[in-house]
Amino acid sequence: MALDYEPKIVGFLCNWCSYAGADLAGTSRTTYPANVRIIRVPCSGRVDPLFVVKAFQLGADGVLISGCHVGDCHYNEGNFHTRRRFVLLRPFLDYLGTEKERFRLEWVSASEGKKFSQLVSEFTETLKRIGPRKT
Amino acid sequence: MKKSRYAYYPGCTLKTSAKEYDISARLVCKALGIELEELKDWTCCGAASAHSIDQLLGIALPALELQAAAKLELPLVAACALCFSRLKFAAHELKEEKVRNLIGEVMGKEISQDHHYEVVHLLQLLDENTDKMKIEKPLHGLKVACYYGCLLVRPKEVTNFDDVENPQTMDRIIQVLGAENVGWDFKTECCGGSHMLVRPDIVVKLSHRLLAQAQQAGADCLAVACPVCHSNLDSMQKTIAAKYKDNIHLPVFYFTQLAGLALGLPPKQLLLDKHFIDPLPLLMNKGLM
Amino acid sequence: MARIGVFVCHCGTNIAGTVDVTKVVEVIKKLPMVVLATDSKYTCSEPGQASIREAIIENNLNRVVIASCSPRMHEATFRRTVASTGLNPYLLEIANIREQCSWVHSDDKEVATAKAIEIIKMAVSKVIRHEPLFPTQVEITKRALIIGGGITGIQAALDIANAGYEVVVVEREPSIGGRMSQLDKTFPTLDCSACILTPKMVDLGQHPKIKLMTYAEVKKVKGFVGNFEAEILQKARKVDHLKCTGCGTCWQKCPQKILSQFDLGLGKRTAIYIPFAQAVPPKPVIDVSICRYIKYLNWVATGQEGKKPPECRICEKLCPTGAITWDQEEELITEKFGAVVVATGYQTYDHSHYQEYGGGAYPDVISGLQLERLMSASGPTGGEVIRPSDGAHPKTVAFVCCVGSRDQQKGRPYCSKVCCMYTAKHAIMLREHDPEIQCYIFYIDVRTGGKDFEEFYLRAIDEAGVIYIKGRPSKIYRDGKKLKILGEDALIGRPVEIAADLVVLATGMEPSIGADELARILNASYDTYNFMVEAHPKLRPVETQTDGVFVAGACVGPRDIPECVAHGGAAAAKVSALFSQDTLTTDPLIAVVNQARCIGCLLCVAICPFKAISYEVTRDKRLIAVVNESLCKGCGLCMASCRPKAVDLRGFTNQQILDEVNSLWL
Amino acid sequence: MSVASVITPQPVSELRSAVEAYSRQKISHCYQCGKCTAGCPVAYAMDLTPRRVMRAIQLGLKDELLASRAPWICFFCITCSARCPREIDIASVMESLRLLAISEKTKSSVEDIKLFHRLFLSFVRLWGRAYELGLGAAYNLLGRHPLNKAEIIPGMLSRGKLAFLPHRSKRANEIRKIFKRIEVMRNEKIIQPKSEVKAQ
Repeated sequence: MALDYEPKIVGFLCNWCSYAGADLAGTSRTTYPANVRIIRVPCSGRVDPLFVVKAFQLGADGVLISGCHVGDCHYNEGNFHTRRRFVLLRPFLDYLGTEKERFRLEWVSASEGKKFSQLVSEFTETLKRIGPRKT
Repeated sequence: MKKSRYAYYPGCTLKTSAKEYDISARLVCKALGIELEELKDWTCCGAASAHSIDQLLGIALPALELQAAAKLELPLVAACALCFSRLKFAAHELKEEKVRNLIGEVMGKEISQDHHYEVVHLLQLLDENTDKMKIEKPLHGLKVACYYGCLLVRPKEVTNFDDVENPQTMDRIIQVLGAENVGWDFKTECCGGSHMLVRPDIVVKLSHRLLAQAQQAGADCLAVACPVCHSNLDSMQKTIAAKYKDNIHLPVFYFTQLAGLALGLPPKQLLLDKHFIDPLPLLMNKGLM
Repeated sequence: MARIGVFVCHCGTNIAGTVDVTKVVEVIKKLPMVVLATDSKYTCSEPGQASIREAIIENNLNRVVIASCSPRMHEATFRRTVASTGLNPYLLEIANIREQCSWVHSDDKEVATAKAIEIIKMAVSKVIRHEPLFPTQVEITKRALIIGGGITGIQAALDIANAGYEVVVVEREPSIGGRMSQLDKTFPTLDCSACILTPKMVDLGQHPKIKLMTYAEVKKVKGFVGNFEAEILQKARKVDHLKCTGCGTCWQKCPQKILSQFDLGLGKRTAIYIPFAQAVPPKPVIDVSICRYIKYLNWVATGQEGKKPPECRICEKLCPTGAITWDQEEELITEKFGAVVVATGYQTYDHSHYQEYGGGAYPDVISGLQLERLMSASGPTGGEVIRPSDGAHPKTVAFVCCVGSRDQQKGRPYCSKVCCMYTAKHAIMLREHDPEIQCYIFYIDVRTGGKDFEEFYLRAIDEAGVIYIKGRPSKIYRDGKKLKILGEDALIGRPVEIAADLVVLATGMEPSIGADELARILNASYDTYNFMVEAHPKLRPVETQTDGVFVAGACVGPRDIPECVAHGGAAAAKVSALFSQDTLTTDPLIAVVNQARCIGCLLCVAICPFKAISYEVTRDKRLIAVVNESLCKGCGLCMASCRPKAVDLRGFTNQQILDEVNSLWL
Repeated sequence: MSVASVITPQPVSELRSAVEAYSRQKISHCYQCGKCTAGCPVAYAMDLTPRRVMRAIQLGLKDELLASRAPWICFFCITCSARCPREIDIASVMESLRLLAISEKTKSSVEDIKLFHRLFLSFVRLWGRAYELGLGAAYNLLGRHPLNKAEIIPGMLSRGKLAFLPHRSKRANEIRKIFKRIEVMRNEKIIQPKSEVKAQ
């Protein structure tokens, strides 16, 4: 694979936990690969599987959905629905010929800036290892 | 689901020190039209030694009898509370595959999992059949302290018998017999159990507590459902009274003997003369004989 | 046609130090519909904002993108800036190129710059579809509903009323006062409970701003913060409280007696009664379940079967004001409220579940609350502590702590918090009643976390000579006139046996019966023991997840009097703050239903955590979902579940999010 | 245990895990309220009360426990388990300590109780049923308790409550096989005490 291959990750982050966590990564000046593009949504439960599929169709190398830890949802139960919904999505991605590793659902709280940067670095690494998507 | 036929496991003591329990149980069941089929060549359940020093033996011995009953496709009724407890424990353990395999190996034969072993105690059997009881000689005026002991009620999740602290099964029967069941607080406190031989001092202390409490509660006799309890409370009673220098004198009946009396069976047959504390005077002055 | 202005912030060197701002501006300029792209040193500074204002007006921009710090930082600020030019504040989008770009990619300018450009592209593609949004204003009904008239509810009611707002207090018993009115004295100060409580009860009863509804229950609550509507059931008192003067003739003369719940079965009350002497209101109700005349009326109604009850009517004959009204029936009253405070408190654990302690069958094994009644001067024995069984004066009293607390087996694993202290209190007070009384207290741990608590506990040992025995008893049994307690002294490691004249079980706290049902009525959450659940255990202790519904006191968890008073006050402060506004501004970033598309599957109704979606039937007889704008919090759960994509979220529409994704490959 | 000795708590101990495996109980659940001891009818005769036994397991005091009289004084009335507020089956814990003591062959101050159990079983092994008179005699003889319970023997005999000769079940040989197999399985280490029946 090309050494200069830079995967493109679309990240849907919930406004209350993960987006704030990503901000914290910034305020605490931790650096992580610039491969993720963050889209702010009120709740991880807002993310329609359609968005994910669309992103992959357009050529995203990875998609990340991140919300509050289960139980901490700002809207009480939003992330429960997220979890259920994307368990169902995975097999469908298989069917579309997208490797499981390219899709991740993670819980990052507003205080876990470090966790977020590690998450991105690690996800980027994985995607680099798998290499570009064969289309 | 009332049944009229049961596999019967008397247990060792009912053939020796608790003859009267065995005999009276059979007579009463006969009178109620309940058929007891004694397990052929039954062997000891191991209580209370097997499970104390050898876990496998503690399950294997009763398991033998469970299987025998299962072969007859009959629910198994036990008379002795210790046997009842061991059979219940074994049935409980055998629900687990791991256990079934081990015990299977010990017994040298496969133990199929589809048996659910139904084990009941004589008390439950009679309680279920009180409606069939034709009371010829109601035991009016007899004040009975029903003593259940430990192993019928505990542990609830295994024996699933009745309330652990304040059971009612025997009390119900006693009331049907026309006697008065006195309320007391030691229905399920221990009598000293199998320590009769190794620590008689303990048996004396605990049984005394029971007898004293029963007497205080106004009972003029006790009813029991276990040969060990009986021998502790009956055969040791003189020793106890002597040691504590109080005039405890409480005949101890097997509940089956009282049932027999009320059903009008001849006292002689019920072997009331086998007791250390002679119950006849009591029955006489209550006008029950 | 969108006319977009993009303003890139340097944030000093915070952004410009890493991101090549000039290059960014060059690229963004070329984007379609972008009529202006420029940069400034500090966009958030007054000059920075001024230049944005001018630019908007000069180029009559109708969309604005500001590339700067996180929207969580300055979105509100910049909305105001935009609004000040007359442009709708919701036509703004923030591109976060500081926290999520310059600060995390300081190691690679080129990459950072490239990323910044993409982030801004996303914002631009999103802002195009922004629409003018208008927050709606809802009126607030400045009227508070307090459920529960115990010390917590009383405190909350008085505080809100004194802030100048109307209050309705609903209490299901015939009098307010709650548990505290049953207590004799309070720890650790030993001041008389009634002496500090009754003045507050009277204040409440007479407060011009407070409407008191006793003998009533809340049956239904609908609506939302600022606009609740509650159905309250006023039970039939059979007494006209407008006429009644509370003279007391009726309950002194009523011939029908029954054990008094207020005295926990230790005393009697009549069929027409006030629960206790200092009751508020000081006016009686008729207990229709035992009243002789009511029985007679029922007898007549049911075809005169069985024995004829006496046609008593003594109360009616004696009442000087003719206040007895036999035909008074229960009625359902509907009232409007802006906020609700739940203060339903607790009840004590029923120790009859402890068969090993006699299962409630021994008259001389009583609960701590029963002892309070025995010690109370206004109690059934006039403050004389005697054995319920034979009226003898107990000399040896044993206390058992943690009855219905710290007991998994009994389904009550939590610590009830107050028992250690009230038991110490009881021991001290018993000594004061009779110096010859010797108290033994069986405990597992003595917990004295509170002001002057530890000192109080030591006082019980030093002054009242209490013997504390570490160990939970296993059995209590009758032995002659005595009660024997079997325990262990865990400190010496030996079994102990105590022969007592009276045993007091320190029963724990559990939520009042019906707490769970009330929570459901209010759409508030409750835990496995039916305690109410706070919005946040530390930071939002008196709020619930439902706006406008507050919780206070022991209905949330075991609490002592000072805590209940504090929480009552806290809830009152929250309510007053709410009422200090005339209207509520609702965030317009919420769900909207496209009625043409909705197929009425109502999945959204089921999924909405805030019960904000209901349904209605259109003229053409179709079921369609309808969003209640005041309840919707804009989480977006409904859209993700909506198959026909009929429901959408303002400010985060499906199309906008897809456009953001798209822009990454343009 | 020797009162004077200083103990070193062992948060993790083989003993503890063995007991937990045998009894399927979580020892850490015990919060030392003492209700077990309070209700135990024989606690007064124990060197370690049930609560202290639980504590000793928590601290991993193996030697004290295996030498202790308590597990042998316990006759499995199960009152402790029935009333434990933390729902621990203490009776099973006691039982596992007996089994451990046996498998570890440790001597305790109550060898005669073990003797009783062994004798009881050896008669069962022999005849397939218990043999009260023989048991009594043998126990008093070997345990050196001459005339123990002698007062009731005559009464028992006169009432025909003691059989002179043991009753032999026709299935005694089946029993004997079972005893044998267990021995074999133990010797061939097919079953380790610690991984025995109750072990999960």
